[in-house]
Amino acid sequence: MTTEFKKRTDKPVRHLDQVTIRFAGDSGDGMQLTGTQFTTSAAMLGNDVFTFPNYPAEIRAPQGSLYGVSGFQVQIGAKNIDTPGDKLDLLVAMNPAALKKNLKDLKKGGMLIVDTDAFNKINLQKAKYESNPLEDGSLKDYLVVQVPMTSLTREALKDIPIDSKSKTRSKNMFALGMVYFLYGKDPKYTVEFLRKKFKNKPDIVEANIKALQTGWNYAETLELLPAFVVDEAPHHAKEYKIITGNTATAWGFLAAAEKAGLKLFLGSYPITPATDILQELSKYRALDVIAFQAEDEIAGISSAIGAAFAGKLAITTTSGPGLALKSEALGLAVMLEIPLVVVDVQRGGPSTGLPTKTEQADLMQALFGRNGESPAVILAAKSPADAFKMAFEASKIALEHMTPVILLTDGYIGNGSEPWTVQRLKDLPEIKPPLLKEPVENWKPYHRDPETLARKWVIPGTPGLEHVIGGLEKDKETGAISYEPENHEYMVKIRQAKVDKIAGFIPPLETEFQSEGELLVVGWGGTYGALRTAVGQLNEKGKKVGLAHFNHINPLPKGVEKVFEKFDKIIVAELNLGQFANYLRMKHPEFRYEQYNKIQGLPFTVEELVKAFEKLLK
Amino acid sequence: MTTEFKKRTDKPVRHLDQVTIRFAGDSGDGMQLTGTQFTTSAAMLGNDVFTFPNYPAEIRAPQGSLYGVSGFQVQIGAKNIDTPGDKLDLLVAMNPAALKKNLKDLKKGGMLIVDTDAFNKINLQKAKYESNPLEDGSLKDYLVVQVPMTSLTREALKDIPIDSKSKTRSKNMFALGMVYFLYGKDPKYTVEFLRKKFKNKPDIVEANIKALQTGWNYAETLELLPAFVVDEAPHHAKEYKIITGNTATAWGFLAAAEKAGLKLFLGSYPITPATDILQELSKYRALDVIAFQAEDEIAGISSAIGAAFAGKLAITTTSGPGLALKSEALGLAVMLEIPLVVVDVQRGGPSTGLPTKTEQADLMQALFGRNGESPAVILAAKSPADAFKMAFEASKIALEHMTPVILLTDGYIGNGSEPWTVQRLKDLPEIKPPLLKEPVENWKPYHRDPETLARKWVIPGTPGLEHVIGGLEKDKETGAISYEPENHEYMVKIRQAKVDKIAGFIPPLETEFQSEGELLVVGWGGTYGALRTAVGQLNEKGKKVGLAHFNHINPLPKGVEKVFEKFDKIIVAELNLGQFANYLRMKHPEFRYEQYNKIQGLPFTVEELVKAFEKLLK
Amino acid sequence: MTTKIKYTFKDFQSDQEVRWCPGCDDYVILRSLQKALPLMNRPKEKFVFVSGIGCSSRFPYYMDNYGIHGIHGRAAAIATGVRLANPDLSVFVITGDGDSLAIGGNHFIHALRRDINLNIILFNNEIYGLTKGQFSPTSKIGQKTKTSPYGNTQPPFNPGELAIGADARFFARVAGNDAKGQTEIYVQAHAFKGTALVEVLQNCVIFNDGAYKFWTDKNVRDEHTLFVEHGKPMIFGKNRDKGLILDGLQLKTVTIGQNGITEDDILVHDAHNPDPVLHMMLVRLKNPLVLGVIRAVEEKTLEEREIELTEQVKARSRIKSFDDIVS
Amino acid sequence: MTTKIKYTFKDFQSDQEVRWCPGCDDYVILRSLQKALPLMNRPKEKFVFVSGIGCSSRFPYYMDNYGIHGIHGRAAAIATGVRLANPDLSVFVITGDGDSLAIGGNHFIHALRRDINLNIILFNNEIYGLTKGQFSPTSKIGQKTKTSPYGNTQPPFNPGELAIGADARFFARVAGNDAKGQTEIYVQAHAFKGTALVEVLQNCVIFNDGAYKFWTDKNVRDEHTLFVEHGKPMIFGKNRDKGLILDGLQLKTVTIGQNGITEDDILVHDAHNPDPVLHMMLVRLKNPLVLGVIRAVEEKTLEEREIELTEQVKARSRIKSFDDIVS
Ligand SMILES: Cc1ncc(C[n+]2csc(CCOP(=O)(O)OP(=O)(O)O)c2C)c(N)n1
Ligand SMILES: Cc1ncc(C[n+]2csc(CCOP(=O)(O)OP(=O)(O)O)c2C)c(N)n1
Ligand code: SF4
Ligand code: SF4
Ligand SMILES: [Mg+2]
Ligand SMILES: [Mg+2]
Repeated sequence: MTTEFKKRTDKPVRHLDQVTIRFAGDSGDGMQLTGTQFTTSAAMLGNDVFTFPNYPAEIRAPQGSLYGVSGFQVQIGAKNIDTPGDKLDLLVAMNPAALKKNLKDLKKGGMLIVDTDAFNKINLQKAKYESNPLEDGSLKDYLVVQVPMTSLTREALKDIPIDSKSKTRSKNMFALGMVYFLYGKDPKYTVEFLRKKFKNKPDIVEANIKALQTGWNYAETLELLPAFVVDEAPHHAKEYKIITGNTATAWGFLAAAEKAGLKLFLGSYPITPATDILQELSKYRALDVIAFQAEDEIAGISSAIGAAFAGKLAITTTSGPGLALKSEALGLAVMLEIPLVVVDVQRGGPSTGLPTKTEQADLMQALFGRNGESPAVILAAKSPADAFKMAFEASKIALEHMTPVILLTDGYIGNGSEPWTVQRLKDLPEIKPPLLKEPVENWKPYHRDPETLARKWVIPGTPGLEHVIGGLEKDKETGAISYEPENHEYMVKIRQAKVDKIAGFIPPLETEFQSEGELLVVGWGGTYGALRTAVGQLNEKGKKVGLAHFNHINPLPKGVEKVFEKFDKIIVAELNLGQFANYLRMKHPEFRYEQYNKIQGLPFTVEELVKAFEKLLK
Repeated sequence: MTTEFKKRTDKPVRHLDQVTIRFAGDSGDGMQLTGTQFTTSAAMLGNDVFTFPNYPAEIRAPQGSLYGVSGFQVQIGAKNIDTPGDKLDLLVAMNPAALKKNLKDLKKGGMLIVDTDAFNKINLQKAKYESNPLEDGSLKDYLVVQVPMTSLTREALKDIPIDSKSKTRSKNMFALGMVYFLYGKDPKYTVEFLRKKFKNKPDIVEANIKALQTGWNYAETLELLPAFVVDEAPHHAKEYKIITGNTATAWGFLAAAEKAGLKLFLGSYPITPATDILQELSKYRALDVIAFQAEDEIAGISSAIGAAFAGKLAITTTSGPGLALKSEALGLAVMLEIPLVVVDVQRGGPSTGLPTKTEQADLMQALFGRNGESPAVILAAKSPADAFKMAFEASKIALEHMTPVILLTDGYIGNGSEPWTVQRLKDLPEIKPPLLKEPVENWKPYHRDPETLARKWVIPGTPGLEHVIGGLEKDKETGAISYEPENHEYMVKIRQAKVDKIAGFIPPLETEFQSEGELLVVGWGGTYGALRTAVGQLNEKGKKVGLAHFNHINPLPKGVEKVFEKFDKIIVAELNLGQFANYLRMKHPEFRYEQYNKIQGLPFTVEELVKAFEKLLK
Repeated sequence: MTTKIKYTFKDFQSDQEVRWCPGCDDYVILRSLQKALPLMNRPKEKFVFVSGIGCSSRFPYYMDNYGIHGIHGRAAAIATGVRLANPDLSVFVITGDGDSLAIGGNHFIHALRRDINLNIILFNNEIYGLTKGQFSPTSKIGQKTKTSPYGNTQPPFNPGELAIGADARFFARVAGNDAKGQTEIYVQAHAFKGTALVEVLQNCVIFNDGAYKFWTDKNVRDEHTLFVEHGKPMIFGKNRDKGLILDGLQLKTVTIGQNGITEDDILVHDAHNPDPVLHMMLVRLKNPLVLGVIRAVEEKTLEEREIELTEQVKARSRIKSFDDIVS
Repeated sequence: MTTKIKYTFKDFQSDQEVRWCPGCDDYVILRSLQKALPLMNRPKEKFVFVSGIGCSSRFPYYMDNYGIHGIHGRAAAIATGVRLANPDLSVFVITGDGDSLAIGGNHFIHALRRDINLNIILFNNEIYGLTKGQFSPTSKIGQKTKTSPYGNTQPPFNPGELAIGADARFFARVAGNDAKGQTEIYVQAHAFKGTALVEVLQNCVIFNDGAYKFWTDKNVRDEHTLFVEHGKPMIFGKNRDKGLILDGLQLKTVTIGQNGITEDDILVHDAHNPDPVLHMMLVRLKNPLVLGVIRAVEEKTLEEREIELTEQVKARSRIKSFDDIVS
């Protein structure tokens, strides 16, 4: 079988800084795979990339239905890219439903590639089109490329001995071939991938590669196509992997455990969009990871508490409704003062809400969703790759400060992907849990380190240090039950102080772009990419706008006052009704905070942010 | 049997405005009953009263042990009384352990009555006394009345044919008799009570009455006793009952259900200090109350959600750890927009914490302990009697506005008691739930009333209005699942707006004592009595101090700005680390809030409050 | 109370588009239940469908009745509230193996213990469908799923066994592709006074296809399954020549006509026997797998006890109104 | 691994004052277990006691070992984490009927299903003790408690039956006042590989005094209970003249020496039979009530499956460190 791809003819090309592409089709059309392939190739060939998959809540919706549309968006860039892009330069729509759902995001003048074979009466009806958009002139604002993809693919594969369904299914490779040609990307990585993936099904390999080639060749014949090039990004790290935020989170824990000399224990219950972390960690038995799928979220966290007591790096992963269920047990972990990391991959709420959509509305729950004065450390990851760093850091804080830590990510960064610069153990900071392995004179279970206020971690099995801990208020030294009024006040305050002290162990707040000026944009967590891009654009326009983005929520990093007071105005932008803004009002009531909020299950677009911030500028 | 009590000789008496008394003894000594009897008599005889029981977490601790001490404190007054009193005028200590645990609360110069029979070596040891305090001069600051109560009681009952244990056990009536004499209170109500309670055990009745008389007579012989009188309180309501906050809460729901023309459903799981409400409501099968003891807290609230759907006034009762467990289901109730009342009788936290102690540290959990933007109405009761009003109001708001309401009380007011002015159904406001009983053209499940933004309540069984509701985001009209971005934002905001609108249906904020001045004291919930008393004392000293106490937390009542801006300083006093203060910073960032916080499992004392507030006054 | 109305299954179809994967047994279950409802002889507004979360739990949206799509695992608890609040409603709990046996296990066993009149339809596909393929408490040991890439290590529940251990009074099992059998069983479950549990062996074509092939495939199902009926001998097989006998404390398959075995030797099914021992043996059998109504023992239900007790208290109480409490 | 050390029960007493009500069976349980531990032949630092909330759950404070006093109902889940994390620890779950069968029911059945090596000691007093006397899931119908002033309407679980339904491999029952019987059984439970459940019929003197009088009172206990031992005939009675035989699918009490019955006719107890049918019959019996180790069927435990699978994966994996994943 030949895997030659004709070189693109050397006509003058347009160099672009970045391009945003979305592949959209039926759930069964393989759009996630197609998008991932394009992303990987672009990255391997030197672009920066950032992706945003968007799939329906239904597993396999009926073919052609509107709610069955699955999409995969990627932005590739010749410079640093922090978002999957707002508006599309290219939309590939495999059927009318995909067109209907996605057209609104295509730029005026943008390119639209459609599989005309799919625009039959039934599909148009299912997509609730009254007339065929390919014929009724409604697409006149776009550069429409009509391709009978299904029939071309089937024709090309007619001699390959696979069933008819498999042939039709290869049309996604046809589409991918076209897009590769269009952006001058060598399909070699996809060829490699197909060979590996279907190594026991040579006919399927052949069919897919053939479809890819056919698409590539077909694109060449379309003289109308301009030839685009997105050049290599200059600062592209030498060694990197494209990973989703969920994978990065899982890996961060793997690295932290090994760095701390501990084994990893995950107690979890599946829930969208956090399940991937459990699934990823289930693979690493070779590293002695125990990924325990419990009977529910409560058992997930409870087993993790047991494992932490028994000396593991213990974590539990979930999304909003699961975090609600874990509240009571999390309070126990606060009281026991044991290391524990809880990951909440936030999704649209309240209640079951919008399980497959993104939101930042669990912040208050993470901070305050427990009975009594029950402080936990709260961290938030900024991007898919940053999730690695924050999972590592969450583990480090939990272990070194003997405290539960909640790490907030969200569906957008959990499922989204970007290049992550490969880090090995030697590149990562030390983690030194305060283990006590031998009896020490006069030691008591609630003695504290004066620096961190952390107590010692004594693992069952250690002779001579037997002790019992529990959820009742405890004596400040021995940990025995105590109902003494003053002791209770002391303990409430010291648990708070222990968390507050962590501010001394994390980097102080810094701003990007400007350290003083007219407007400070404040954000936290997964909105970083959009905020950074928007603030960047404003600075390019000469505006004195700074960005303060928070990874550390509780405690806040030091230096907040010093940063905030240097700006005329402060706006807090977040994907909820203003939870972080309110938290800042509690912690720093001396400032006035404007808000920009969006609560649509979608990430910010750069455009809306720029518009919102400009309003505050003279 | 004679039940005559000799009149007190007519020597000159001291008239007191109020007196604080504590009965303390072993868990088995019947101190709760003794205190309750004294309280009832004082109230029936015209005093205002306020009680505070304080019992150990253990069921029956070993006799004589320190942690087995049970106490009952009551303040009686010739004027309005809002707290059980700070320091004791009289302490009755039935054994050394009771003395050891309670002496610190007795005023210098206060009276101490002890049962000398109990001050034997074993008991002194159990109470960890090195020497006998009755002999070592350590009680010289108090007026100590040493009475061999046990032997006097046994001697008096020697002819009554009951077992020896029962004789000894009657010594609490001896003590009560003494205290009745001391304060010139007629024991007739206790005599009545004993006759009724033991109506099938005439010997026991006789023994108890005899002990009471013996104590009374014994007190008379003690010439040293001054004769005190606490006169009738002038504004004492004609018809009242002394009830605990938990009973008042239960009754408020009973009244609300009947007023709304509905049956009451309680789904609950026992937990200290909320169990009493479940126990109280279990008694009213005659009113068709269903008090369903579920398998856990989650089933408690879930069954209540089901019952609300099916047309009941549905409630669930719990304390902090239970509220944590209910978080997820509470989010469902927010999403379904059904009426539901959740009662949290707060206790010391975090985690299991101090189950029998009081605290106000669940406020943030109540406000924010749910995933997503999940607004619920939050109310708080000010005192035992106020719990009736607030339970009624919580029901009214839930039913008329189709929303979950969380009612916060606490262990202090739940177990404490005071006179509640009897209210009958005719005295109470109407409750009109927005029931839809017949098909209406074009009706959709999420159509809203423009005034309240509440949707209609359609009960299963109603023909022609079949519909399904659920926890996924729903279309703003039909309630069908909707993943539309704009619809989600609309729904998040309208759920919030519905709750906010309730501010228009509740009384605006008012102050007590002063409407402008130097200092505004702000409080919420169960601290009302102490705050009111403290602010009253400051005003008596001529200070311009106002009190703004909140029953309504979310939404806040109208007029907060107008009240706050009239004062130079604002101090928020609460039994936590500053949760309401922080909430006010979010809602009214334009003001500066001082804080006074205590977190010892105990209510405020008036003394400490006065001191703290004076510091802020010039 | 009950108005007699002639319905057809269409009266129970809502206007919502059904959104399961093509080929999923859930479609069969939906249609079978929609066909069973007209046979139950109750006005449609008296039916309430309560579900949790899962593919199966989308069910209420497709019915034109009252319903709550609840939260994960809590359907039985919510339904308990509905039914206690109004014992005139016919309440169905629609749930999955994850929903009822993982997160909802506690409410599941307590509903069965209490014997409240609910009809629990358990869609057992031995997998988490909606979250895309993790093992469930009924998944087999060794089963490879997204969270057990090297094979599942947790031994499964047998739902019927668990139910009987929790003192279930009604248990039935039916194949997800057996429309007729389902309709019959749903009608019986509804008619049963008490908690009725129906386990449907539901094939998930996407994440666990073929889990029940051995029992539900057209070619073999007659040989590998036994559909029991109360009062009838336990006979199965394409030629109806096989049957069960009791051999000590073991059930044994015999062939009628061989070794002198006649139909009279075959055990006669007694679903109404309060003693669960034989029912326990039946639910544990793997070949033949026993389908049909295995156990149906009516007792006083929780609601009946409640109502009875309340009537007694009322009869002797002077309290008729809140005002009587305070007076 | 195991170091041989000679302990006495005193080595397992902590310095905390024991705070149960005088006369509570909990004292007997504490002492019996403290006496059993030296017989288990393990260093004391290897014992971990995990409890929930309740009177019973105060237990770990009184032991001089490692322990967690957890939250209500979650002891089995916490203990599962302890044991998965370190299979070299001997983990005891100390729990009550409310803790394990009400709020903790789900973790309870899942622990049994998974067959993880825990020793669950269930203090069944048929009441909520610590919260002062509400009915529990094992309280009898009609029982008057603080939350059932007119009598309980909810039928109880039989813990043994529920456990067997959840596929328990080890179940024992013992009287709360039988110190010797308890010590023996705790040693056997500990020696058992897998989840061992011991139901202790614990008398709560304050809120449910006399609940087990019929079986535990000195005068009658020999006649009303049968203490089974593996391999021994099921004989009981003061004169050891009564025994159990199987009559069809029913257990029947017979008198040895009457109607020609001899000791050889009496059923011999087989705790190791994997088939739970007879065990189910034994746990259901009320008179005589069956005590002792009723079921003890060792299989591969969850930890063993986990370790085995992990070893297999390790043997063929090139990943030895995080660095190998990213390389
Ligand atoms: C509190 C909570 N935890 C987890 C989830 C995620 N979740 C949704 S459905 C499901 C399992 C579904 O399995 P099953 O009940 O067997 O239903 P099926 O989809 O197989 O019909 C899970 C884990 C959730 N929605 N809520
Ligand atoms: C989440 C939560 N819910 C409820 C409680 C209150 N509570 C403590 S112990 C208990 C029941 C105790 O009964 P059981 O488990 O039988 O133990 P016993 O006291 O009888 O030994 C309850 C309801 C609690 N502590 N936490
Ligand atoms: S995932 Fe499985 S259970 Fe869910 S709809 Fe698809 S086939 Fe049915
Ligand atoms: S209340 Fe009952 S169970 Fe609890 S310690 Fe007292 S006697 Fe024992
Ligand atoms: Mg399933
Ligand atoms: Mg109990």
